[in-house]
Amino acid sequence: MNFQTVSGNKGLQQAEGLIFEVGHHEATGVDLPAPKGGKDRLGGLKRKSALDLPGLTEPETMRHYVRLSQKNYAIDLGLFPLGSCTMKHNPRLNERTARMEGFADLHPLQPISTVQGAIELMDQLSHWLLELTGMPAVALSPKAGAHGEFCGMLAIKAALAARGEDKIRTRVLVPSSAHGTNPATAVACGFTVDEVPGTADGRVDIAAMKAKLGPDVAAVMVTNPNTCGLFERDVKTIADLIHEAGGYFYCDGANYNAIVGRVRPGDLGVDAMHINLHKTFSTPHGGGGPGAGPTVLSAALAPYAPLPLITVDLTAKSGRSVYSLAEHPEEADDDLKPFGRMCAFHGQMGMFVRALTYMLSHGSDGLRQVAEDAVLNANYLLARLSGHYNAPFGQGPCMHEALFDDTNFKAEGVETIDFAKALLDEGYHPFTTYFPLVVHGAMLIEPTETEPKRELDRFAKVMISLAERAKSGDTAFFKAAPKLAPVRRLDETRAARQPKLRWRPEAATESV
Amino acid sequence: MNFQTVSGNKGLQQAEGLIFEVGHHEATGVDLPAPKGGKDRLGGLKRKSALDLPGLTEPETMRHYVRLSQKNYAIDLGLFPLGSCTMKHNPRLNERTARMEGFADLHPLQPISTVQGAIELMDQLSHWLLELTGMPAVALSPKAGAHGEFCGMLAIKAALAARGEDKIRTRVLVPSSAHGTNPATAVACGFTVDEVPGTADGRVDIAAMKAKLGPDVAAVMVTNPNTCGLFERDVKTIADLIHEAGGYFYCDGANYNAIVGRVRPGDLGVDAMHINLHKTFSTPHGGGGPGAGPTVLSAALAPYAPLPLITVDLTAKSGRSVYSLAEHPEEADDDLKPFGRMCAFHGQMGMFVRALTYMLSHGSDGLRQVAEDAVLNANYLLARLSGHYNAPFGQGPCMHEALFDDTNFKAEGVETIDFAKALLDEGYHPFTTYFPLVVHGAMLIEPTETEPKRELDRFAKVMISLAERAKSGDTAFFKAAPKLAPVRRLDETRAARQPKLRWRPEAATESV
Amino acid sequence: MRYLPLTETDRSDMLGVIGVKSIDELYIDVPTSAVLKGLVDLPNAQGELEVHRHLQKLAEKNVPAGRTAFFLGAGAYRHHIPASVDHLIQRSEFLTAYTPYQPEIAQGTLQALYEFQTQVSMLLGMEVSNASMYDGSTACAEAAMMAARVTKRKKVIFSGGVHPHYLQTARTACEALGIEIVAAPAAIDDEAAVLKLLDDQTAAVIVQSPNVFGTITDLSPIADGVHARGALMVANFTETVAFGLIESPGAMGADIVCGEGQSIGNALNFGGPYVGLFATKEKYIRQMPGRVAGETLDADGKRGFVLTLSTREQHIRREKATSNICTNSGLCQLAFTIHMTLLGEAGLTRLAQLNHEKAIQLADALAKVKGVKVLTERFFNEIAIKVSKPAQDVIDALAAKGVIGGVAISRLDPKAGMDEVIMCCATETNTDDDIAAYAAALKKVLA
Amino acid sequence: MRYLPLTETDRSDMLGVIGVKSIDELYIDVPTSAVLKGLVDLPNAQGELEVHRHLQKLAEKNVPAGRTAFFLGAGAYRHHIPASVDHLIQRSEFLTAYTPYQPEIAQGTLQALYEFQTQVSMLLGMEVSNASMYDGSTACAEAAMMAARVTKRKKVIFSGGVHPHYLQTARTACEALGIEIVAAPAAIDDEAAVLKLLDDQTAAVIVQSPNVFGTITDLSPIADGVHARGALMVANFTETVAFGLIESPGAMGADIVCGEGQSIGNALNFGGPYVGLFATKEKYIRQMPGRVAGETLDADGKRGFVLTLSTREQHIRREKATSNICTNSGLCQLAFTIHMTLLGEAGLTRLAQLNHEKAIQLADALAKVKGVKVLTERFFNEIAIKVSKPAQDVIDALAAKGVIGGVAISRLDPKAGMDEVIMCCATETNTDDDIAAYAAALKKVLA
Ligand SMILES: Cc1ncc(COP(=O)(O)O)c(C=O)c1O
Ligand SMILES: Cc1ncc(COP(=O)(O)O)c(C=O)c1O
Repeated sequence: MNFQTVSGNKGLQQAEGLIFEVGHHEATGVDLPAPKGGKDRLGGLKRKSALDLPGLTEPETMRHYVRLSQKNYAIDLGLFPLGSCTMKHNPRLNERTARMEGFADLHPLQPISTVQGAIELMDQLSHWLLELTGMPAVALSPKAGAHGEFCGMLAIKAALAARGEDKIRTRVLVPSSAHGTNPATAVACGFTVDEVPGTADGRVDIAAMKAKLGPDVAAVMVTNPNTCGLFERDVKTIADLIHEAGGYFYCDGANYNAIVGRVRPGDLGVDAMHINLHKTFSTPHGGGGPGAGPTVLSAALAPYAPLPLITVDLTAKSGRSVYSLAEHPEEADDDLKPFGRMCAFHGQMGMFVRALTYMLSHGSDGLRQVAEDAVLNANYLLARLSGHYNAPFGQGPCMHEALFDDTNFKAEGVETIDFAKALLDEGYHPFTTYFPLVVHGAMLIEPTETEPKRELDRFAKVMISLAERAKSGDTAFFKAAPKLAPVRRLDETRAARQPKLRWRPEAATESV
Repeated sequence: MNFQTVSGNKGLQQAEGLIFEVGHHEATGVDLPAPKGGKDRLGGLKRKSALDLPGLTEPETMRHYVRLSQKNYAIDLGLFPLGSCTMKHNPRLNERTARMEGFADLHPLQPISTVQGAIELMDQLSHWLLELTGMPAVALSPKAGAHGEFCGMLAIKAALAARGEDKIRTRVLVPSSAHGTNPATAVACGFTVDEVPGTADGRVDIAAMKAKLGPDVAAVMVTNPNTCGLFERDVKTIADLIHEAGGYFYCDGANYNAIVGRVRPGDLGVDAMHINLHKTFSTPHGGGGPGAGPTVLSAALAPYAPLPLITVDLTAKSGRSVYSLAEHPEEADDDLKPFGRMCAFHGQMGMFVRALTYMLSHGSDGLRQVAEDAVLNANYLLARLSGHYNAPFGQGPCMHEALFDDTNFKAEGVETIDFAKALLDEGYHPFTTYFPLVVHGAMLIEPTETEPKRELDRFAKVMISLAERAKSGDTAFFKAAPKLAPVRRLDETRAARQPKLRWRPEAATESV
Repeated sequence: MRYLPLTETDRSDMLGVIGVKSIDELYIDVPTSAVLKGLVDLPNAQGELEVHRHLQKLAEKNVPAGRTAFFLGAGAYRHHIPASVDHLIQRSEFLTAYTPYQPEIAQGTLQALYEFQTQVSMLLGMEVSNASMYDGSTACAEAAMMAARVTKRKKVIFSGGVHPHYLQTARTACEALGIEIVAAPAAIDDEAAVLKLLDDQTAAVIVQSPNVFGTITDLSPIADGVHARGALMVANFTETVAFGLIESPGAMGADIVCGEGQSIGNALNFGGPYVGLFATKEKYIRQMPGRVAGETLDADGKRGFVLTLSTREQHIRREKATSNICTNSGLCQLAFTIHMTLLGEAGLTRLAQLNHEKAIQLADALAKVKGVKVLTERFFNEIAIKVSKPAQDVIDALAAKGVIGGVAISRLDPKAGMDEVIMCCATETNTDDDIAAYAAALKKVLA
Repeated sequence: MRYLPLTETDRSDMLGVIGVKSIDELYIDVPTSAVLKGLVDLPNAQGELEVHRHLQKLAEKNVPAGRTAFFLGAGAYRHHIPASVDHLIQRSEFLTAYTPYQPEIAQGTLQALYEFQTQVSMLLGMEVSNASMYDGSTACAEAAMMAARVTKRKKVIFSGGVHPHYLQTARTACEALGIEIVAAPAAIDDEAAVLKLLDDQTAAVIVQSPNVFGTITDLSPIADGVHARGALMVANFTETVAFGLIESPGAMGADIVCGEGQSIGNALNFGGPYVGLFATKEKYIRQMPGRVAGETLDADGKRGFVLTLSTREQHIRREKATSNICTNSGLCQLAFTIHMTLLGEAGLTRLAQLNHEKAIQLADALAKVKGVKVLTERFFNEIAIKVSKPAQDVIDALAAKGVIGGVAISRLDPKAGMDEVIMCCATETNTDDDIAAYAAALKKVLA
């Protein structure tokens, strides 16, 4: 079945070159009225040279991107068990509500009287987030998880400054299992990072943490449930310790999906936590974003929340609540000292609409069920696969994701990446590979709650058969994978060593 | 690369069973409030047994149909040169306008005052169709091409009845090259069909037609441009002859795309012609419909147009036109004698919106360009392929489609169907096979105007290479095709001999 | 033009390859007198923005159902359609595919068709279903014609509860074929009257339940009478959701079941496109109109689906075909299938219950209004009411108050002699407020 | 619940396989005191219809831009987006994919990214682009920080024409790192003022053109001055469409170009999600923030694309990363790419011309209104006007008349000392009627 076609297609799999190869700089898929052609007012700054941007008519554009799309895997095609990423189903109602004219066709700087529903929506979203997390304040504007971390850490910095300790407290404790954004964020805030080792059972080493506490510690950044898919049993101790030491507790909430509706971070002593709306609350990942990272804040940090702030006047003459936005420090209540602004405008409104739609759909009961089913699915895979893959932190229970590694296959030389690539042929997106870094050859499997048992069983069957195949010594099979994906294994080293980051006429290779 | 996966998937190509195999009768993807549960008023007719209808949650439903969709070819994936079907690009603006609340959320029986825009749209669509075709009247309600034929032939029957000749004139002349719907329609109207042979150059044999004329002839049904992709040179003679003989000229307008904006059927002596909005005016085929077949009528037939009729009162006090619908004979103008009703309500509104959107987008100039580019593309393929495939009616010019056959490959035993199946592997939807019936082993290629030259060139290259391969005697290659499609060649005989038209629990085969 | 990829250079290159000087030479076969010199007198091309505006303006001259208190049914029903349905049917691979003539690259469409046929069969209690008709009314006409073919008889009897548009459609189609249509007088609740019209020339009796007045009827006794005369029992319907709650026509003896599937998956769309459902018994499949998908095997023995039994169809049988239908309601059928898959038995049953409860609530609320009498006793989600003023006037007066209260029977059938009867419908989309608004408005209008 | 596939039977079977009795046992690690006993005090699950209604109600409390005569820009622009863009980005394969960590099954996303990077580079006249930032404002902050890294200096100078939100965002980010931000006073047309603030500690000068007052500036002389001091020239922008008509920042000497890409492919969305564009010179790529796609070969030697240069990024470099950004603006970037592909050079140029002409028309119409002075002389599609009353009051009064006339500078920067200045914008979406309506309303308001 492996013959070369003349067209370059393989049945329904369509070959497609770059737009620079198929397009044309005179072609366009947009018809516009002819300009009238009067004198311009560009002050002589009119462009002098051609851009060389190719265009395509609409039929060609459709075809180009439809063909490309079919080279992608997606949740809608199958299980996407990428640990730490919470690739759950994206309800289509959310796409519809986000496109309502009253949300999508709204400029962020319209007069406040014309955007009352938008601010009310932000207020409702805040209410849901605060009730769910048990926290007193939230900053909605961060644009993704890492931006939420930045927001939370800046709030901490502002609180320290208010105490006059920002120059003193410059060290942030970060467990070795943390996501890369945590240390990167701490540094972006001007802190230094001090790594806290983990225990043999995959949690923060409390003794080690204790030892690292001191008057120069600003905060600890702990992910909970953590990146090994485990709940930090001693989370309250962590909170108590850091508080006693005069620092703050930043919690990375990327894994909030495991506990939403069952456990409130506010009850655990957390001072700041970002929530990835694009994980727990299902706004689509879109091949890399956009996301949204609202950050909840404790009473200690609430006064420093960044601009804009939502204010509600319940006492208006009309009897209806009147919403407004404080966009400058002077517009905020006297007791508030916003540390600044995370971005232009008010945050990811498109994601707010989707997330609120999601929350209302599930409700309090449904969200709790989300957490429970997510945890159940992960533990089910942990149980099904444990005999076949090494679970570095034991048989569980885990939270929303199951962690394995490739130690069982050392002798055969089959590594995590090889399993990942073999899964491509089996029609699966692999688990997260080589993260968290504390586990050598980590395979982090997060099925999420939107997977039926049937799909988990099929995945387990495939995983088990791959383990057996690896054990049988068929290493070559793994190294040659993938064979059935749109391309064979790609040379990432070459890409990094000889970076080609854009198409250039002279560099054009043959259309594939 | 031809190994069996454990999952049944092949890379991105996902295996998927029937909903009856993957679903569950307790599962649902729709949440509804709980019924209150009072006494019913069903008079004891409540359902007694279970339906056994399986359900799926939304994530499973999405996945099921997304997976299935990827087993389809479509215009958006590539050239779809299915002759007689006019598979052109479907602009997405049309999908958007059709979904406007003011059209999609409108009940056909709403008070007329609340649907003024809808009737105005139908009136505008009529105006475009009448101006383009040069005809005085149009019936919008037919639901597809064949339904339009039915409408036109019923109008002819009504006109004959008005002349008292409907019992006498019962014979309809239909060229042998006609589409199957033509004879089927004539018979559905109670006529008998008399086949008119074609000439060696693929047109109606005028002498033969003349010989068949007589006092019992009701009409002639001629497709123009015809199903061989040729313009009926003698179309005016045909019209004159049938009119002189006291019959009517039904023109099958399925191929109107070749002449839209350049030639008006009204100038050719046509009495009735359906227009497939889902061909010429690009409403999407949707895997088999819905279509719309508005039928234009000459002055002779106009009085018999079916209900409902649009009426416009331009004299209203408001100064604005007031639109209404005559839904019963008594509501029609006195000089009109509607022959009846084609269907409930007013026709395919969703298609009307799309077609008008398409017309406005192209405009008079653009529609003419549509015809010219469609004809140019077809002639280009005719020229490119003529040395390699036999063109039974010579080197053209053709209209919007190029006709070939498989006579060149008789010796090698490679037939039209084999070329078709080989094209599947090359990533193309084949041409129309074995139609028109007058050409043995016909291959009818209609590229349409929305194909760029680049795609035609690649297709020609593939076609030529297949011709060479066939000539080289590699018949086995063709007989084994397709190899790269989602399934291998399907046994159609088996399907017809042992019909399995639905899933049944006992008949369930293994999920694939 | 944004949809036309050929450039001027392409065009002249291609003309060169063809060996002609201008496009006009390709139109050489057109009689010169018929070639338009200039452009047709219509506006020229416009951009998306302008066209969008044009359509938007037209759309805004209408009052969308959802912006009113809405109680209109009578053959088209306003149900909530999950967002995922429209998302899926807009996938390029479904939207821009043709009828699955090349089954190896149309398994998506074909498997969905097979699922549809099975769902429809299960729902209607029948053995087989076809792949859809244009809509309910044409399906009904086809049923009449099929019965005539099967029985070789030329008379079809319609009950007085069949939707008048359906009757008119069938009459138009059948009379052209010389099939006589006998229609019982319009009646709220007298489907059994057809038995009195039955004779040995009768090919079929067509009964609608729930009928156009909302009444549901036990078809079994009628079917027995019909079968005793060697005729076929045809059951028609317009509201598919009903079968989530009431007995299937198949279970009550129908030989052919036809009706409208719009309720499931398809928006109101001012009357079209909709999807006709058509189901029958296995023994009649060779007389069944329309396309049908069937299961088969591929060259490797793997299951696959194809269009089959095409020897019934126009493209093979031409003048001997069972129907002239070609393009049917593909995408609407897909929407039906997807929505039905989302519902499943559990969802459909609940949806039906909710509809029924809303209708009871509506009936009770309207019954309390002075000048209103509820005429329908056994119903699913539609009721006929008699009002104390001419129905059409009442409907218009209600519309002015933002209530679309139903349709006057006189609009559907001016000769029914029911000038004070309104058909109303309630679905899951109606709120308590809607119902209260209707009752209040009606009270004012009838005062 | 419609999104949760596990049935009760599944759940108990699975608990059995796991070997626990209840779900609670799986939460064993949570301190008991922190486990909620009951449900959080929020409403329970609702069906699609109810949720849709809830959101619809909120949406209707807003006045959509398209329902007004709309002249607001200042960092977000209302352009017409072809319907095909939204259709394509909603394809499951794009919408529901993650960041392309497994390149072999993400070639669709990756090739589109590579196309995007090339388009952005061409458009801005730069050598390379990254795969997008959150938005223009954060891109600008990242540019400041990158310049500090490249030059190892700790001062960044902003011109008085940079969007105040951008300045505030950059200030917040930079000050945390100890990078000093020096901002020239707000000025309609004085970007060159930055040269006076320049010193040898300066890492970068950030100039916006077109600036927040609409003024376009020749960057070349500024760039020369900046380079002479060993600092980097950063060019910022908020309206991508401008580059269809005006000289690219790259051609005028910019080292880093950052800005907002929303204009192309992305709706207003009340401020987000948008897409930050970020381009620089090849020699700085190792200091560039954010993801980047690159070309490579597969095991068969076939071209393919991967994310590359990840040693700059947080997931590899952690505390040494060039930025903490992880999730960026994938789908917005895709919308940009598709819209830009539809436009091509021909479409973009024409679009830009139209915008410019509309802005001239607006400027001329408003200039005729008594009490109005047009302040911006060289502009693309935005102008600052001075009015004879407080700007915010004027804006509010216009809104009451159905005209969204722009934004008061005082709203963006209360301390700018420009309380009577309004920023207005015209695009291809504005009709002649809109412009006339604005002028007429303004006349009344200022009377
Ligand atoms: C544990 C953890 N923290 C932080 C992040 C960063 O979130 P984002 O990608 O939204 O910036 C992620 C997401 O990848 C994560 O998994
Ligand atoms: C020549 C011709 N006539 C009639 C028809 C019937 O049109 P429809 O499929 O819309 O009923 C077709 C379409 O296939 C056709 O090609």
